[in-house]
Amino acid sequence: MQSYAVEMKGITKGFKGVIANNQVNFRLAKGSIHGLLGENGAGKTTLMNILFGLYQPEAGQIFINGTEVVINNPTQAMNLGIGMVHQHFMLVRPMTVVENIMLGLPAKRGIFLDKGAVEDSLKKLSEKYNLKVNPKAQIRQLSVGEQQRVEILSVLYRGADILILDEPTAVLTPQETAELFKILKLMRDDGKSIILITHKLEEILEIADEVTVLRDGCQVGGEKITNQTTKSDLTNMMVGREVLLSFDERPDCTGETRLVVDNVTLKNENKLLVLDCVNFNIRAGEILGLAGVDGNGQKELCEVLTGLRPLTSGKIQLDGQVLSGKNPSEYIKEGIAHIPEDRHKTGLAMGFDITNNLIIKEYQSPRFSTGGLLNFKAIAANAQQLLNEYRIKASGPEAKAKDLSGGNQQKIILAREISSSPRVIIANQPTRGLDIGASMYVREKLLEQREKGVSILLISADLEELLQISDRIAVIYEGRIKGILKNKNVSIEEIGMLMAGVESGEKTAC
Amino acid sequence: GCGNKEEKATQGGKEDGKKPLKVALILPGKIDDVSWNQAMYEGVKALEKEYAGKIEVTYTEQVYEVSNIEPTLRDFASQGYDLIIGHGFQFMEPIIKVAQEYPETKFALGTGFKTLPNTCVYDVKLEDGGYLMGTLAGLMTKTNKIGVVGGADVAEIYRGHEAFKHAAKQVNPDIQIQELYTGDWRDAAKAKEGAISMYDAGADVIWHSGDGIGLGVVDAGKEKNKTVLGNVADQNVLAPNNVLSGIAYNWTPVVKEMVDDILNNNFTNRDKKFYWLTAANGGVTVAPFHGLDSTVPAEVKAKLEEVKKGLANNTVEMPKFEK
Amino acid sequence: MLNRKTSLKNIMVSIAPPVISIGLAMLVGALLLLFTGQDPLEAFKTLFWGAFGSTNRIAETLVKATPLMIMALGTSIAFKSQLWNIGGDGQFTLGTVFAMLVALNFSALPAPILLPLSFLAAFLGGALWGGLAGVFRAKFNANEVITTLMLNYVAVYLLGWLVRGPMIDPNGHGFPQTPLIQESLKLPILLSGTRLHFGIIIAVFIIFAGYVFWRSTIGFRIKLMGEGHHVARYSGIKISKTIVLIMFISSGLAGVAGWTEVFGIHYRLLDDINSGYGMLAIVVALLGNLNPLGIGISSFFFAALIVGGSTMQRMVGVPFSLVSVIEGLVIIFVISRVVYTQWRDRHANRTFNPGFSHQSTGGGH
Amino acid sequence: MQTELLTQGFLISLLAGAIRTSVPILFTALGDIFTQRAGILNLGLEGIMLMGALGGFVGTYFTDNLWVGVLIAILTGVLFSLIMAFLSVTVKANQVIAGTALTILGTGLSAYLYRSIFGVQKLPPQIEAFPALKIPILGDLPFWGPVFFNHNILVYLAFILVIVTHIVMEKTTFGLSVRAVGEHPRAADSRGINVPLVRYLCVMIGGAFAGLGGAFLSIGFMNTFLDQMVAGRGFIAVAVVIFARWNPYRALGAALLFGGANALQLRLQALGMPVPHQFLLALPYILTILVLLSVSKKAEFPAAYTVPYSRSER
Ligand SMILES: Nc1ncnc2c1ncn2[C@@H]1O[C@H](COP(=O)(O)OP(=O)(O)OP(=O)(O)O)[C@@H](O)[C@H]1O
Ligand SMILES: Nc1ncnc2c1ncn2[C@@H]1O[C@H](COP(=O)(O)OP(=O)(O)OP(=O)(O)O)[C@@H](O)[C@H]1O
Ligand SMILES: [Mg+2]
Ligand SMILES: [Mg+2]
Repeated sequence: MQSYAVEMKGITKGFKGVIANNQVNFRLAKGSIHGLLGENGAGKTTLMNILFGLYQPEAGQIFINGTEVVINNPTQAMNLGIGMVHQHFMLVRPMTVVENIMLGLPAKRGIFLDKGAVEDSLKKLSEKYNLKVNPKAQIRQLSVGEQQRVEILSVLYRGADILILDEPTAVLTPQETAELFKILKLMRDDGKSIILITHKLEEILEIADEVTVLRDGCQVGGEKITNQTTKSDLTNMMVGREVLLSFDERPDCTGETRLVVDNVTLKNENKLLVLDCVNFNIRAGEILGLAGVDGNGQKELCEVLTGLRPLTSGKIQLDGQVLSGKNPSEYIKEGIAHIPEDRHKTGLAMGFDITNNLIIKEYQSPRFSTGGLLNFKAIAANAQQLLNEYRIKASGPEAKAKDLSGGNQQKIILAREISSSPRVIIANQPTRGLDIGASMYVREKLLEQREKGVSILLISADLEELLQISDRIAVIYEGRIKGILKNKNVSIEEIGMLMAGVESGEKTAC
Repeated sequence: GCGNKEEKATQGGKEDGKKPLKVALILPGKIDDVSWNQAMYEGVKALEKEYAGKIEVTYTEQVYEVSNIEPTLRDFASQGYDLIIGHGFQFMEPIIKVAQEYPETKFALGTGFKTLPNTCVYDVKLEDGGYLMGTLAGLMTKTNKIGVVGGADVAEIYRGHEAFKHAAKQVNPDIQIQELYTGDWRDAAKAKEGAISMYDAGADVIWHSGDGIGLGVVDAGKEKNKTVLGNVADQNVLAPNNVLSGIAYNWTPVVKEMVDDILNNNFTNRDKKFYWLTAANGGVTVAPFHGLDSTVPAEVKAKLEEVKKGLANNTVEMPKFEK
Repeated sequence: MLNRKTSLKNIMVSIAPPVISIGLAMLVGALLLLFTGQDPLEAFKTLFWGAFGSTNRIAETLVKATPLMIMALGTSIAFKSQLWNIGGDGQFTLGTVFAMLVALNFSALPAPILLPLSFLAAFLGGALWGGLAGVFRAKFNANEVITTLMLNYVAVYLLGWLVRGPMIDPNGHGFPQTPLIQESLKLPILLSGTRLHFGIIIAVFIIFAGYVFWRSTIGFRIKLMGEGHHVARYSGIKISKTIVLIMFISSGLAGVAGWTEVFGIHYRLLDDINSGYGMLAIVVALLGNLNPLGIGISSFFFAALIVGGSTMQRMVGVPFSLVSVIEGLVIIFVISRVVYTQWRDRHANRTFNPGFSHQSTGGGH
Repeated sequence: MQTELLTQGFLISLLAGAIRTSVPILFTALGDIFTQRAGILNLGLEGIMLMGALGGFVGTYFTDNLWVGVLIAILTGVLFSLIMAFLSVTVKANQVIAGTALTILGTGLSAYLYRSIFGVQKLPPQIEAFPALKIPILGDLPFWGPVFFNHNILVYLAFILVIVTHIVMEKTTFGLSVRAVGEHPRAADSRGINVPLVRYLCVMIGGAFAGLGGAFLSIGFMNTFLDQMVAGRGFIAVAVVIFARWNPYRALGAALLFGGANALQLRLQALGMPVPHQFLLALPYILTILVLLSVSKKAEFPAAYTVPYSRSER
């Protein structure tokens, strides 16, 4: 019989009234890539955190290469050859790449840091698996993709032969994902065993040898050989019901122009041009998709469109009325909803409970307060309703946002923004990190808003998604709109070209 | 238990003074602050020995929270103490208030100006001390630069400093005088740095007006090997080669006077409600020169004696130092 | 329903576990007392009696609790928003100064007008002093821990100068203190023969107001600030403005605390008018879990500790320093109470029942 | 008075004074750099310094050996700071209250122990403090000699420790771990760094330095112990670290600035500057604020500043 790199038996773990893992069995064959699937909150991260020694299970056994072990902390895990790339990166932003790699490692030169040596062996590694990063760069200067490479490098640097990657592709562009998969294959062929968590089934089918599915903290149907399963099998196992994975043709329901972005330029703190006379407008009932490699000005564009950043020049109009120059509260009042990229620092008050997170933008509106006093009945009712409507999985409305799984946190934001009956929705990566069920649900919701005549700017790294629901697709590159295409028989390739900076499509000169 | 303390106490209060006079001393600072509080503490203790059987003394220290004063007074009053001493001007209003509630009890206020039949005020003529030190410093300086260091400037300290400067100018018209306050009673290091700065600037004699900060000044003198004039007690032992002299308080005569007045029942009907600690009644004295005696010229000693006499029979003209 | 829940939770958090902790603190205190040769039982009996032994005692405890309550509530407002305003002392002082300036300079006005006016002045004085630190933080990103701390020292010297110079009592024979306020301005005594003054009623009212405050939209905004400036801005809050506002309110209350102290007890200004209430207020606020009810309770508790402590000092002759040692110990043990709850939670986690997950909301398929 | 201000003698005296005055603050600040870098705000330093001052004095008094005093001061500081470590790391208590409690305790305990050890004496017990140690050649330099090279040995030690602190922070694995723990404890944890241990160590290092700072007052500069003799220097040290933005060299500058302001203020008083002395006394504090305003824009606090870390929380 085949020997397993990892074998977890009857793992059980609970948090404040939530049971995250319930009698989970999990096996990772040596030298294979193993997919781990499950809806948001199914318990994937928890299971892996247990394997990595961050959490202690209440019950269950763990075997590494056939021998039973107890893993009390990451150090022990690493000594056992386990390395983990977390869903939320574990990098110290003000420090350089090398420093991050060296963290926690015993120094070769007594107590003193030996950056030179580390840099060298780092170079070798990055060549071997062609993971390109500048060792001297500060993390905060790196793109998400690069940061991920750093994470992988540091895991490899520690000589891990069992790798856990928690939703690595969630933050990557298609190109980057392709890159990553090449690397993973390299590693597998190198004899390493890899656990890959993702919500994108096609990815599993593309690269994983086997797959395990979790639902509500329980493992469903043992592990499957991927080339003997199909998307719908897996969705069934995950969600326990059919999920339609595509939308039928939609009637064009666009009305007159609503949001006008007119020659908007923005310089950042260091006087660098991050938005270069951006021009576009969105009609009522229209979804404008915005494609582009991460870090080409999407974040800044959102901040400008929601008043979080004063623009350097140009103007923003909503139904003919100029918004630019006003402060965020007025943007909110005018009905511009914002689903920000950064859930943890920006989108949510992590220490607040769900109830209160659902009102952080509207607590002053008559809906939730009268005469300056909060109306807790209404607030609580609102919470209950949205909790059910958006299927947010938590111990209850008093659960603190920080205790929720990534996906459920995103659902709170969606619920809050959409329920504010906006005129415009600025959605930055709204389905990032969401399971298929949830993402489909989000898209339905956005389309529903579209029907209602809401104008939507949808920024997404997932081209499938853009093609699926947007009416037009713009491409941003180095802060400039490279082109805006009607979403009729445009090809991924075409967009890819623009994303790489090649001009074409309907010009937006100024 | 404590529960019935108060009743017992009040009865005690009603009894007449056959049994020893119960004296309570309330100090705003610590009994070892080498200054104001310690001097009073020792003065009273000394009298307790002398009047063994006639008086018995309790004390409490560090009642510096102004808002704690009144309850403290009331505590002792209600326990039937005959004489309650509040050793600082911040006791004035509380004493006036509580004294009205306990007309039987006698109260003494350390510096202040309001009085009632059953209260009195005692104070130190620090200007006497200041004058003596000023004279000495003015005569002893070779650089014609002297200095004086104080903690927080409160009434009697202020008077002392003014008298010091005044006297020095009398004996040495073209003298330069440096003066500074550290703003608190405890930061000896700050005071030392201050004193050093004075010595660096050419001063060769410095007087300090007491408290923990005084120790800093003495230490500075020792380090710079210059002359220091102490305060409150004979501080020569701290730096035998540098502490030339100083003024020493002895509160015993004043406390004695008060106690006697009470025992002979002419405390309340006494017209003059002020008890002064002066050079005259031996309360303010000049500390001996010890090993440094030889360094003091005869005419200086003579002048000093003359000033003492002058102060004793009020022939020394001294302006009224008040803000 | 939620309402009861939250406040109930808060009461629990505020009072239940500390009881054990205080016991432990007393134990250590007892050892120290033995070491000094005092009889711990006698000492602690005196401490308790000193705080609660008679009407007068209880009155005294309430008198001490008055400024603590008001100031701690102010402190809690800043702390909730993660602004570490530790400048209560300075703000207290400036409050007293402003109030006194009004009281002395407009003495022509009738008391019913002048008294509220002085109250407002006190609030303003504190608010401006703390608001200054707020502006420094908002405009210059200057850390408020430092600025408020430094302003404390400055306030001490400022008061020192005022009571010796501009505000000194002209016929006070040069003693460093202001004149007394006129009779009609003294806060009414609630219980004759005691010092219990009207201030306590104001304090209790402010505690109640605080309870409402946290259920107001402004209260919510302030808590949201405490969650980080990113999310606050995202929610439409004007950060700089709110920082200043928070410091303004928080410090204003410190000023009011000063007002009750001066107009209720001292009737004049002099050095050391504020006996380190600022530090105590911080302690009280945090022991009270930054929660009005908790603050009410913990300030009363602390006042008792202080009043009882000084009685113990006088009657049993316990050295003053030992009293503050015991204070320190009590705080340390009380905040260590979390250790028990931590232990309990760990225990709870081991013995949870899988049935839970199905109660989880939403999820429903 | 202007004339005096300009003399070289005055400058020498002022600068030397500035150094003396800044050293106790500098010691404490250097240690606090570790503590704050690890993400902990220790307002208990005031209390720790007092305990250190007492420890140093007692140690010296009973052994007649200043270095034993120094050692005991350091130990006292470490032991006492353990309380802070326990409260902020293990208990995860709010650091502001924990520090406040420690200061209250330290103030009381130092006074209490002093009284129980020495009782009430007519004049306080004293020791022979560290003598001024003139550096051979340098000490004779015309201007700089008396300013820099004629202090007691602890002063030189303080300056050496500035460099040491810098090296440890920037060049060693420990320093790296400390910074990581203060910035992103979870990341540090997942890379196998023992977060609680590092934080304990950093608080204890802070305690050791604060003990030393206290000892400088009682047996370095002064020759006796007085309760509350630290007089707020512990708090100033915290301020110094923050506005030095956790950099030892800037901390040196900041401490000198504060010390200098104090030394200057005293001299201006002595020379009879026609201003109420309270204003001059307030000068160092006002100056600190003003400087803070000018440097703070850049200040970036450790991301996990004052935030307790717990693995199971997220
Ligand atoms: N530290 C924690 N404290 C409290 N609850 C937690 C904690 N970690 C996880 N949970 C709960 O356990 C459940 C599983 O969480 P987990 O993060 O493992 O889900 P997941 O499968 O990773 O979801 P996602 O795909 O969104 O990342 C969720 O309901 C979550 O709320
Ligand atoms: N009955 C209620 N129903 C819903 N929300 C409430 C209720 N009471 C308070 N809140 C809100 O929930 C949050 C927590 O309120 P809580 O009453 O717990 O005050 P608190 O205990 O001081 O806050 P925290 O618990 O965050 O320390 C606050 O934002 C408050 O506005
Ligand atoms: Mg996850
Ligand atoms: Mg609560």
